[in-house]
Amino acid sequence: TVASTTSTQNSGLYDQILPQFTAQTGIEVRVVAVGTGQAIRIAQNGDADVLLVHHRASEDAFVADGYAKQRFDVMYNDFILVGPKIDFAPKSLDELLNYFADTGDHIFISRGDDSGTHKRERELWEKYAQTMPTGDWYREIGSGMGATLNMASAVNGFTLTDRGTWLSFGNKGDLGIIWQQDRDLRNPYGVMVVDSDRFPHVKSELAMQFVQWLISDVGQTAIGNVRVAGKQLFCPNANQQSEQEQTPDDACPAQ
Amino acid sequence: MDVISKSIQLIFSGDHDLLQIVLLSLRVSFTATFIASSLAIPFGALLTNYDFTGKRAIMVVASAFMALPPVVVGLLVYLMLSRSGPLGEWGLLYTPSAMIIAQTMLIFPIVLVLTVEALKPIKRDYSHLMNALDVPPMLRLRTMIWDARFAIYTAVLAGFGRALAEVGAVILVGGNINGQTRVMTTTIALESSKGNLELALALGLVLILLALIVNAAMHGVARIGQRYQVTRQ
Amino acid sequence: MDVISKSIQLIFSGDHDLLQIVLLSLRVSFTATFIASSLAIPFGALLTNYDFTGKRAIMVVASAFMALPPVVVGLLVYLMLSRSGPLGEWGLLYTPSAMIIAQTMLIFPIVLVLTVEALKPIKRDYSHLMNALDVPPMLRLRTMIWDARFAIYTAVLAGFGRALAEVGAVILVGGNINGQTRVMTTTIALESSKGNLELALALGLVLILLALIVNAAMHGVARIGQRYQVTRQ
Amino acid sequence: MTLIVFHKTTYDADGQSLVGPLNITLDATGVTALLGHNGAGKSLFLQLAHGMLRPTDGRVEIDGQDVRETRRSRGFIFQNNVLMRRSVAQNVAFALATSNMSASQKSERVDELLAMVQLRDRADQPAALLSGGEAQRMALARALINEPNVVMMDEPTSSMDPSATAQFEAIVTAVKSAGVGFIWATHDRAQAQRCADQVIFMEQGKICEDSSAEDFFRMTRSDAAKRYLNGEI
Amino acid sequence: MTLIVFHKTTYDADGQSLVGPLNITLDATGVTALLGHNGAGKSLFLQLAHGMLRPTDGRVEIDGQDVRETRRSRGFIFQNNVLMRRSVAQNVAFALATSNMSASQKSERVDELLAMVQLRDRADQPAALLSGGEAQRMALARALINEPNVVMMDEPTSSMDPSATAQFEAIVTAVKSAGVGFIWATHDRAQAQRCADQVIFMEQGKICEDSSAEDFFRMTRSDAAKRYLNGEI
Ligand SMILES: Nc1ncnc2c1ncn2[C@@H]1O[C@H](COP(=O)(O)OP(=O)(O)OP(=O)(O)O)[C@@H](O)[C@H]1O
Ligand SMILES: Nc1ncnc2c1ncn2[C@@H]1O[C@H](COP(=O)(O)OP(=O)(O)OP(=O)(O)O)[C@@H](O)[C@H]1O
Ligand SMILES: [Mg+2]
Ligand SMILES: [Mg+2]
Repeated sequence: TVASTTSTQNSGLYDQILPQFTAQTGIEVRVVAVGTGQAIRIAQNGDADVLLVHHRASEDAFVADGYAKQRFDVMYNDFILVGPKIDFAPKSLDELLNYFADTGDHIFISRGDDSGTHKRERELWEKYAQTMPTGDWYREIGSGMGATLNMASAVNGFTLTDRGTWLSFGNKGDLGIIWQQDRDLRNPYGVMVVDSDRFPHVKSELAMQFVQWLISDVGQTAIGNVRVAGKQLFCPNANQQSEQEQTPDDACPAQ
Repeated sequence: MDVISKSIQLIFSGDHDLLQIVLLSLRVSFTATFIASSLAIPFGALLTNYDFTGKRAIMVVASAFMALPPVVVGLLVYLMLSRSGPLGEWGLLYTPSAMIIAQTMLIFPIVLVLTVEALKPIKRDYSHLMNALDVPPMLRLRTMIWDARFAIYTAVLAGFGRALAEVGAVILVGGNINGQTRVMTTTIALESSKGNLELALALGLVLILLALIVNAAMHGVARIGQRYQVTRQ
Repeated sequence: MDVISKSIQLIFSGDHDLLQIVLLSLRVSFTATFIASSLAIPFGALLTNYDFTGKRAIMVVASAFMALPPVVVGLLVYLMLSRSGPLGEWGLLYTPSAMIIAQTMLIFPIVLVLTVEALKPIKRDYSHLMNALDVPPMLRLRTMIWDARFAIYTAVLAGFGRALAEVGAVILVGGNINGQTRVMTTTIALESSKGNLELALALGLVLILLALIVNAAMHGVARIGQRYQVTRQ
Repeated sequence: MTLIVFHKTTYDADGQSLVGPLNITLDATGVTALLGHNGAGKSLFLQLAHGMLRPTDGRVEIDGQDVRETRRSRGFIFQNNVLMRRSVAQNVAFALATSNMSASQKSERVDELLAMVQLRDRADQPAALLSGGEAQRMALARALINEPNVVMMDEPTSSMDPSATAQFEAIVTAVKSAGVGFIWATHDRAQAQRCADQVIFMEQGKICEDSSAEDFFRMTRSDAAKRYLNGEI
Repeated sequence: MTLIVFHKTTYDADGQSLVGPLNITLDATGVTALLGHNGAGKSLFLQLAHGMLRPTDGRVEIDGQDVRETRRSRGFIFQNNVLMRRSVAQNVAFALATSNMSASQKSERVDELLAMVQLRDRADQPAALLSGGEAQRMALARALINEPNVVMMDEPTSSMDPSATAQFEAIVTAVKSAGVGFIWATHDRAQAQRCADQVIFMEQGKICEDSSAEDFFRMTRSDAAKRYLNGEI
């Protein structure tokens, strides 16, 4: 059993790579896609064998607390800022966010659910606007990525989303990408095998096999080949030394 | 247990946010139950009293609609009220009104079907007298509803329970916006998705306590005037 | 409309995945309804027939529990069945069995409350005869349940509708695992979160169609033997 | 003179002819006793003549108007008393619901009639608790309260004690002299002899005899009626 | 000889004493007529004597045993007939539910009793459709099918035609000679004179007279009974 965030499932990642894995190894993988917090909690309860999420701090804490022996990089994609067309042409993310905060004319929808995406959004506000936004234009909705995009589409609002969910999202309405390919918008996923010393029933061997496959060349290629509407969703990065070394310019996915 | 102490703590914290959420939950579910009942009870009485072709079909459809998933109702209302939808101009999406509309649609079939069932015994007992006195339709419906009110309470409570418990519809059309459309169930869903399972459970406990109070009050009300609902041999 | 044609297409596509999902939905909800009814109907008959202190309290609690949110039930069952929970060793989490357990808990109070209501008229009519004949308890319950079965059908259908429609509990304890615990409602929720609103609605239409078939069948069954349920003056 | 005319009137159920075809004209003035064996169709006949039962075929007219249109101007006492789940006074008052009296006039009139049938001190009790004879007295009050011009009575004194019966007969005689007609099914031959001006005798859904009371008891024509009066089968 | 003993037996409702306190011993052998005004408490008395009604205070014994323990050995005919929502045959057969006859024996016995009350050709009809007198005949079959040793009958012939009444009386007389006792509430003084060996007269919940039929009708002692027999109030 893999506990994972909804974003990976919504983007169709598993539908495309799991059949390959199962065909090669005969191992069946069951994915439970839930919010980041819940996914971690499920894994902490020993109800999953593998945890695949995208919030580095939580992941490191998971390892530090002894729930997993090791964390592996698997892939990354990036966050993007989507919304309706506006007259304003920002030169930087800093400028854009401050424009939102200053005018208060544009609805910005925050997931408000402590998910990886939400945490990243908060970090951005803190970094550029030095404070968390308040006011009617800033809506904290406490929902998943899909629901957030549905709301943005319904009210012509702006929101931060991961590219995978965005590409496979079917209700875009008037929304388009407003800002992308920013160093600050990188979204790395990590994978961990739940420690079988802690939960003897965890199928750690099979789980390890799965993780090994994911970071193997075959798996990485499979991940790199995941496509929605002809576009690549995820960039495999298991073999890179450190993500910091990557630059926005060799941005992947390619547009 | 941890959950219980947490819920007690929650209740007595007098937390302003929690209070607001609780009040909105009650307001939305009460209003939806009120509207759905105001429509479904008279309609159910009509169905009970008049036979026509297609009546059976209506009953089958209504009872099938008890299985209407909240998410589907939510989607329907969303598409209606969304900017590009037919009623988009009203600007109701992501307001408590939208939540009320969705819940009303959701529980209408439930209250309807259960009202029809609740009225059957009274029809059995009363229809001959009504026929003999040639009671005009409106009075007939009113009389039957009034004298079967103790059975109808259950129909209304079932509808209210469904409204208070559901999350799929309100989250879609309300959006779970902090301070605006956040209700008990959406908060529970949110906390559980954050992995705060104990907090979610504690909120669930608070919700059930709320339902308990409402139900106890209704049962209390139902005692009044029940002395005429006796039988003897 | 787009949605309707899409749903028709879905139905006639004979898609294997869809079929599997539909069958699992039916299996889980049927089984949960069956178990909940098997417990709630006799228990409801007991409650109808015997007066004891605390009975009113039980009824109030049961009717409040109609407002139990699926998410809360799901959480409870999750914590029970989780590996770190008391029943973790059974390994039932993320299996259809877990979904059945959660739905059973969810609809038990509904079937119970509605059964008690359904039995009231028959108690009115029969209790004196039962007392005169000193009918033993088991036979008394059986007789009343049997002769009120047409009213009890409605209680069961309401429970079934709730089970078929809910998503919060099954998604928590089933996990919406593709090919294993994915049911209609979780698929609808998934598609709607992917923004495939039309597909979600079409699936909703399929679900309602399913409910329609089940309800029509039940109403058909309910016609059998109804000729003795007449009255005259 | 009030004429009730049956035009090819029949009442069938389950393809069985229970009453008719009837093609007769009755004078509803005075007291008409309706005699006949159990199951002869007396109750059905009374309901057809009153207008509360819709004939399967044909029609019934009173003074040129369809009886179904003019039901409110007639009273009815059921063989199986219909007791609303209300107080005795409210049961009687319900027959006034369609009148345009003021509330105080209504309650005065109810009081008056309850006094007449000696139930004034029971006015606030639940009607369901009355004894058999008391309930029949209440039924008389209900049948007369609207100042009907014809009253159909289906064995109205079957549960009354001798003195209540005597009073009942006295009331009927008094009301009759005010011009009200009665059609009165009874199995009490002596009662018919005491009170009736005319007699109708039914057998197997048909009218066998229709004559003045004097003639009927002096020289019964049909064999069926003769056997009935002799207590034969 | 079968003795029914009332020990300080009372029946109250709403703080009102309706029957008793009774402190008498009755001989249930033969036919005991129970006479009294409407509302005197005859029906309640019969139910207490049978055991189906639990006294508010005191107890009733038959041959040294509490009547509530031995109900199955007695029959009962209700003043307001209880018609189960079943066929005529099933209604009668239900009284055999606790007997340990074989199914074929049971159906034979039902057949026999339906023949006795001339309802054999109605066996498969819904009991609810029977006419008043037919239903009372069915009630006799139900009361006798279990071969009771005492039968309480509450105005069992009130809706019967003269010939059915005559047959009823003949059946009772025949069964009585087989040693079965009857306590029989009736308002038909002639019937009591024809059939009764003993008479009990009730007034306001108390037994006023308890004597042989001969004595009662020849030299009525209490004023109340005298007035009753004279048709006075
Ligand atoms: N809806 C019905 N379907 C079938 N049979 C019916 C229906 N209604 C009445 N009957 C039958 O029709 C016959 C006439 O019924 P009705 O009640 O008119 O008799 P009645 O003359 O009033 O008898 P009683 O003196 O016993 O009251 C009865 O045998 C009864 O069983
Ligand atoms: N549960 C009750 N609560 C209050 N009053 C009751 C109750 N049951 C019976 N009564 C009253 O008790 C009195 C006696 O009732 P009961 O039925 O025994 O009279 P009865 O002698 O059988 O009269 P009838 O000849 O009219 O059948 C009646 O006045 C009735 O209204
Ligand atoms: Mg009749
Ligand atoms: Mg009585």
